[in-house]
Amino acid sequence: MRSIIEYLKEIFNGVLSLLRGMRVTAGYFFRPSEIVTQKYPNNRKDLVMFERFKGEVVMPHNESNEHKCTGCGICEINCPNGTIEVISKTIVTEDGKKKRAIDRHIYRLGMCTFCALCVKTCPSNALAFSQKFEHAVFDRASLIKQLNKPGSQLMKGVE
Amino acid sequence: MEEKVEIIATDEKQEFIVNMGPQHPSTHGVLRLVVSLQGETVKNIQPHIGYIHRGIEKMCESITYPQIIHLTDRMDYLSAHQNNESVCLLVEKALEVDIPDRIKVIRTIMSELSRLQSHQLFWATFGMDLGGQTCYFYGLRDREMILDIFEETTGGRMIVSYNCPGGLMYDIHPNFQKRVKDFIKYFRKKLPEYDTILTGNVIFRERTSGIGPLTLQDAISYGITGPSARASGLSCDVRKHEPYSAYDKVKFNEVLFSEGDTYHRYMARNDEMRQSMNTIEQLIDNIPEGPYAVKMKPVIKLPEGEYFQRVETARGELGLFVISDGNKNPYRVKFRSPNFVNLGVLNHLAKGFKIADLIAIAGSLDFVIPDMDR
Amino acid sequence: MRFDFIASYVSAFTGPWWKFLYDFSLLTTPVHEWLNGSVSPFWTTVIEMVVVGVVFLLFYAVVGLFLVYAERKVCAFIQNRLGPNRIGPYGIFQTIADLVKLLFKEIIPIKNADSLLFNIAPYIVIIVNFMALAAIPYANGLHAIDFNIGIFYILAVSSMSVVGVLLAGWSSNSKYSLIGAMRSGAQIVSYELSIGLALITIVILSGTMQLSEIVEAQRTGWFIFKGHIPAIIAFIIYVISSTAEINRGPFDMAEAESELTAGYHTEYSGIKFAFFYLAEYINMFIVASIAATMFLGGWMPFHIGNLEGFNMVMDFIPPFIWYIGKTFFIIWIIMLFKWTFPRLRIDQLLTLEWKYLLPINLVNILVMSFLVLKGWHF
Amino acid sequence: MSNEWLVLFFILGAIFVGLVPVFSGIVAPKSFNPQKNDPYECGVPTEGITWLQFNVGYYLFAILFLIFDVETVLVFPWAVVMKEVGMTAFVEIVIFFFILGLGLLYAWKKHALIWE
Amino acid sequence: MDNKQLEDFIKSIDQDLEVRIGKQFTEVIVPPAKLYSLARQLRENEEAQFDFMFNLSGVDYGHDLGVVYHLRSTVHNHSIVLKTRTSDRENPQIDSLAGIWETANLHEREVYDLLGIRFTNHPDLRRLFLDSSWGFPLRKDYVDDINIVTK
Repeated sequence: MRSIIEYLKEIFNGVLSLLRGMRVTAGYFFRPSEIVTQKYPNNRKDLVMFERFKGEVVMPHNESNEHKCTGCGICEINCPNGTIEVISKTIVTEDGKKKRAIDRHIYRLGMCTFCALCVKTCPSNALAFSQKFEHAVFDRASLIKQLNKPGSQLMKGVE
Repeated sequence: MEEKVEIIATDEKQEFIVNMGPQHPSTHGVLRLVVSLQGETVKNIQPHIGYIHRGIEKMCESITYPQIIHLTDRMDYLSAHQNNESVCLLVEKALEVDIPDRIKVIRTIMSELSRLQSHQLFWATFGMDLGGQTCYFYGLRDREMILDIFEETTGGRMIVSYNCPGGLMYDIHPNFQKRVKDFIKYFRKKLPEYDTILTGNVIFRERTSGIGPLTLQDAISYGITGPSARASGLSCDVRKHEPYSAYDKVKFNEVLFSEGDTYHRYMARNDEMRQSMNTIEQLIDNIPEGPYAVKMKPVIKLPEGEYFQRVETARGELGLFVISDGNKNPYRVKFRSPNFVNLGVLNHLAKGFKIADLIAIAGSLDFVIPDMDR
Repeated sequence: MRFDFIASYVSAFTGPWWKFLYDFSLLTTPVHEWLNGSVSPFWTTVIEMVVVGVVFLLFYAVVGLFLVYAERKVCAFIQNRLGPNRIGPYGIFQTIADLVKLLFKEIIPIKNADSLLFNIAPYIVIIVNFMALAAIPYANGLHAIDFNIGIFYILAVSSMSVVGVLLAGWSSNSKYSLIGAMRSGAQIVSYELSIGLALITIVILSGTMQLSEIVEAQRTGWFIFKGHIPAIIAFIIYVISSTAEINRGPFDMAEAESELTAGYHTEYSGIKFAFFYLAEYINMFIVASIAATMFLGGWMPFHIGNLEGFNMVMDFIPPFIWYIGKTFFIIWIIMLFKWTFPRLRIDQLLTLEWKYLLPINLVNILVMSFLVLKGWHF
Repeated sequence: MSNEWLVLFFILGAIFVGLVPVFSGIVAPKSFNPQKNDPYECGVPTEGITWLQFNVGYYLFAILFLIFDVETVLVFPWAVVMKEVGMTAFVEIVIFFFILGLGLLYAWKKHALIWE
Repeated sequence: MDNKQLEDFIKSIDQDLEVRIGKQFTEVIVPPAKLYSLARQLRENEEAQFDFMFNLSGVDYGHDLGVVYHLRSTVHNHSIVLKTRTSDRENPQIDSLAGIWETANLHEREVYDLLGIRFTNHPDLRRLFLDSSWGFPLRKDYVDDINIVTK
């Protein structure tokens, strides 16, 4: 007799636990307001990434096409996997001194692991992360980018 | 003409061998299990790993200590923060750097958040392994909030790279405390739902209790750590035994069970989520003021010698063993990754159970394959 | 002759034009008589067959596609997602797009597979489906075949689908499929019993196996209310075991995607895979309509005792809507099962059947027959 | 409508599933690749032979199913006439179910209901 | 036992063993021939009870190949490090400890795979990550012109 009561109790508790679970899921079914999906490509316009989001490394330029990169190559040394290549040249400044300056700052997005060591160690804060996150391209070659814009110059006052 | 092959065997010695993985929905990555079956019963399991072996240990030998951090992110991607912490703690210990309290507290909060999101993902995938697909979405929905917290402060969602030798990469974001508190409030409401859907469910109970029991002796012998071992009663929480960061300042319980079956491995993680929330709540309101990083030398060189640092990741004890020859690159780095060690016990646990149980057992050990392969 | 037809036509439509919605024989009988009068009986049958055939094919396709869409939407809402929302408003054309895509997919033959059985398996599954659909009363007078052993026939036919599943799994030459087939064999065979016994409980109450009569007998009240406790128990058992019978979660042992990737239809590609997929949903529709017919009064509206006004309003809703509404309610419940519960293990599945459902069912039948004898039902 | 209509539904199903793959075969692309026709086994070649004898613990369930399915078939006609025959029918079915229940209990106690 | 007591304890087992107290652990340098018996005693001795092997790493010391064992006792909560090394680079052989600690099984396979140290009496010594076409990449003299690019 006792075993029969146990048996019925087991069934009752089992069904009860199942019904509790169903109440949760059915509850969500009737509360579409809790849907969390983003309609991604449609909300592209008002999709704002966090300001610290590590999208890709960029070199900010100001309006007069000036950047802060002195071409010291610290970012290249700090990069763990050879993402960055700094090609520098020697220029002659106005007061006649020879000075090292950047020719091309090559950044290979396909190799970048977003460890932020380059941005962090840059002595003149020349590098930054952009919020761009759609990196897919059809051609791998276009993942190799030159960060300094053509014709750009070192900002005044940055050593 | 295709050659005729014998396709129906009557030989009884033939084994029914099924490859589970590398492309299988429940191996959580590219783990390959060669399972020999007797009917539905598992006779033997041969794990094959190495599909994503990247040679992280070899790579570490040619890069500097701050650069190692970005590799540790990619081992156990669910405990990225704790992995980073292990390197930082080791370097700081070796150089005898004094770390301000602010850094310690932030590190503790971040690693508890990290553990929380890892356990959420465990809950989600474990439910899915057992066939309850909705769990997956609920788990990920709540995990998303932690990832947002990470992203706001560190700029990365999973690959956080937030630690660096001597402190942190950046200071916490101004919204950090508010967001964490909001999340705790939200998750305290959602966690009972987890229990209703899965823990209390009679089918779930039947599927997991008594399945794949791991005794204390076996857990010790196989070197199991983390929640999987604590479910068997092995007290192995590094946070208690060798407190690092701010763990000596917070109160939390080490979740211990004695049964060691799949259900208790699940429960250990489930309870740890509550413990993590308690820990975070204790710290979040009293983050001390101070710098977020200590000024380190530009080139970090460890004194010659051998160093060992343990941290408690979400899956168990991560040991970092470094031999330094005084250069800026380590001479030898060995990661004692919890998943790699936990894999060894799979055959022992699942033998004699059914295929469906194998999935449950493998799920309850909570494998992250890149951590195995390194 | 022509005049006779017109007379009967006129008499049929003396009421409002939508009157046939409430009694489909008002539409079918005149058409039948007109055909009989204008052409020979042979051609009458041929024409009617073609018409019914086309209607059923359309119905089959529409129900199948709609259920796939509904499942995706329902599970999406349960899981806090949006579900398909790109093709058409609210994504309603998503399944049609999927069907077209599957149609244009290559059918891959499997090395060393038993090609005859491999190809024949989807046929069996689909044909069985069609034959079961034939005997369901959709509305007042909308009934392709009205057997006097209707419920028995549906049981017999629908249990044949296990043959298709077994063949599919066995012939694929894949280990996952084989395990899936073995599981589904044991599973469907077992749950056949519970379905039968649960339906017997209702047959005792109704005293007939003819589906139209069973529906008619529920004019005064649905059987789930008439037979109160034993009928409710039988209903629960029926829903559980029919979920198992159609291989749906939490009883989807044969597919078990986390264990067997896709179970018995792992190796099927393109449109053949679509057949299995479609058959699964039509099966769901069939078991739900049987549940609606046997327990929830088929197309009968919901009446409460002597509340004339309420009953009038209920009567105003066409029977077909009632039938579809009830069926979809059951389908919704079955979907909720799948998206809430974890999967059982094969031995637990059999334990559930043999140690729980079967004994309860046997006792339930006795209780029901006792109630009927004593007249303790409503 | 008469029962011969079943033939229609049989033919209908056959035509439906017969024609659609033919259509699909015409419009679908074809390409050859030696790995493509392999049975799926998670991306590695199948080890050993698929069709070999293995124990699925079917037998007892098949026997039990046979017993109970025959019983279902027997009970269906009984259920139809149960109301008219009355008490006699009830007593008979009680006896019948009692014997059947004993059989189930026997199988239960003998652990025949456990899938190996 | 603290580090000093451990040193005395090891000395009591075998006088010839070289014991060093390092920054964190007591380190014992064992010749491969004595490794198995020492490990067995450490595991079974009531006072020591090193039942938990939490790390095993193979090291290439340049001329020697070595293995470092990190042991802990879950009972007494003390740790010890065993180190062994062999100068045979062609066919290095070290006793397997998989019979004492099950966890050594996978660890030793890993060391075999990456450093090529053969563990005698190992139950299942196969390559773990890589296939047989690879050399032993964690050795310092491993050359791979294609996959390893040095700056």
